[in-house]
Amino acid sequence: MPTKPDIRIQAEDFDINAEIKKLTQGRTDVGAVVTFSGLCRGEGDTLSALELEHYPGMAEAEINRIAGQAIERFGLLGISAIHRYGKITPGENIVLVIATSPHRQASFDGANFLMDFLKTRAPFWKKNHMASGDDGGWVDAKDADDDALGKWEI
Amino acid sequence: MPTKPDIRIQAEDFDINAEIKKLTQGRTDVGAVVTFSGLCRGEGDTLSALELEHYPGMAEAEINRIAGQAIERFGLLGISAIHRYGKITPGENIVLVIATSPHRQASFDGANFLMDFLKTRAPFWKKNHMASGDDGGWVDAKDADDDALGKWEI
Amino acid sequence: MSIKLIYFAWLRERFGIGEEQVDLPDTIKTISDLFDWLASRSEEFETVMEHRKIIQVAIDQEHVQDADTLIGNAKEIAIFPPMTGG
Amino acid sequence: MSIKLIYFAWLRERFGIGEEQVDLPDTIKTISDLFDWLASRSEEFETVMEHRKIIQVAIDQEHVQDADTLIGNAKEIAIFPPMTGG
Repeated sequence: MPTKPDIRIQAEDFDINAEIKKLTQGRTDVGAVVTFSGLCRGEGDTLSALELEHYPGMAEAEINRIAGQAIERFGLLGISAIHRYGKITPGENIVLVIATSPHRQASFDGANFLMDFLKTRAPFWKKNHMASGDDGGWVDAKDADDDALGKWEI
Repeated sequence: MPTKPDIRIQAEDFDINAEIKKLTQGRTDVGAVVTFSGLCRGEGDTLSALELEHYPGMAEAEINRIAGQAIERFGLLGISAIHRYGKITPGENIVLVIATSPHRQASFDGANFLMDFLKTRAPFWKKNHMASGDDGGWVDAKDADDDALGKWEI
Repeated sequence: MSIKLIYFAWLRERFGIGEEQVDLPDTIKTISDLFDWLASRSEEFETVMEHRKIIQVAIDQEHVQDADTLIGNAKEIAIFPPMTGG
Repeated sequence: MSIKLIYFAWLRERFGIGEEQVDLPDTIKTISDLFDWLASRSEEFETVMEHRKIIQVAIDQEHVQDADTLIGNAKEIAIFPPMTGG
């Protein structure tokens, strides 16, 4: 049975234990599980929240497409991604990626690859809400993130 | 306050959510959390269990030493490692590594680095117990694991 | 041709709308033509279109990189700043 | 000199003991000397010491790579096959 990515865009938080269980329970071929979770930072208490906007439909489709590439490229046994939208306060989860494989490097690479993609090629935008009440504006795209994607030669 | 590694060698299983919480709760400087968990594979149902032996004292000290190097080298905000010993059946957890940092690549690299070390330089040995009842012997060290450690130039 | 235009992030805020259904003149063939046409609509659009080098486009939810890409029979074109997910 | 020797994995199984307190002759200065001395104790030890190239050593829980390393006043020497953790 071919592996299918499990991709969700949701306002709610996620449960990492439960998501790992979905990818590992009832099978004994998984030897490695890598999870990445991205959290909202407080930037020294200057930030009160991030607000995440996305393009419904396209966001799921694009992440699904790249997650499929990750399965092929690294020989993953499973991959999940959950990206939240809406207002998220410092310390809260924003995004989760999980990759599973027989051996460890494939899971590390699969999760890293999908995160580099999510940062620069998935239709999400972040707006800063400042603790001072000021308009913090929209987060600028980082050249470093574009460079990170370059390492995969896609 | 300098970051100290949290290293445990235990027979019991671990709870990934709870371990992440220890590294993230009550702080807003963590932007990235990478977890690696290593599971016992069934090798196509030929294996009934792995038995893990370790060198008490030295195992904790060595992992602690290298985890400290990982903090320095990658600028981690936190690092935990839990390695189980005793009999572990297919599908069960063997090892957990968690690294936290402000940005994603440091956590990926920190967890990957510590795992490469654990595979080849931490005093643990694995014995196969076969489903057939045969003595599966001790797991051989893999050249690939030694090569993996080489990529960090330590 | 009637087509749905969708705007995200600061483009949405600057235009004051998230989406609109517009009738494009037949002379608008490419993304570049669309940008010129949008710029001609108001001062606000004109100012935003000065940033067209960094503005991203998706035609029917497919990301396109080249401003010469033909619009064809697209039903929906989204226009947005560089993405900042993850 | 009295010293504790610890064996792990298949060395432990082959020797039939996990650890022992031994009196080392004064002539035993290095890890290499220790291997020779162990090999002289019994056929079992001799056979195992034929694999000395892959056998690993820790002196007082510090991993040492060089068979010429001096034992000094060590209290505990562990001898084991290549490690296979993780």
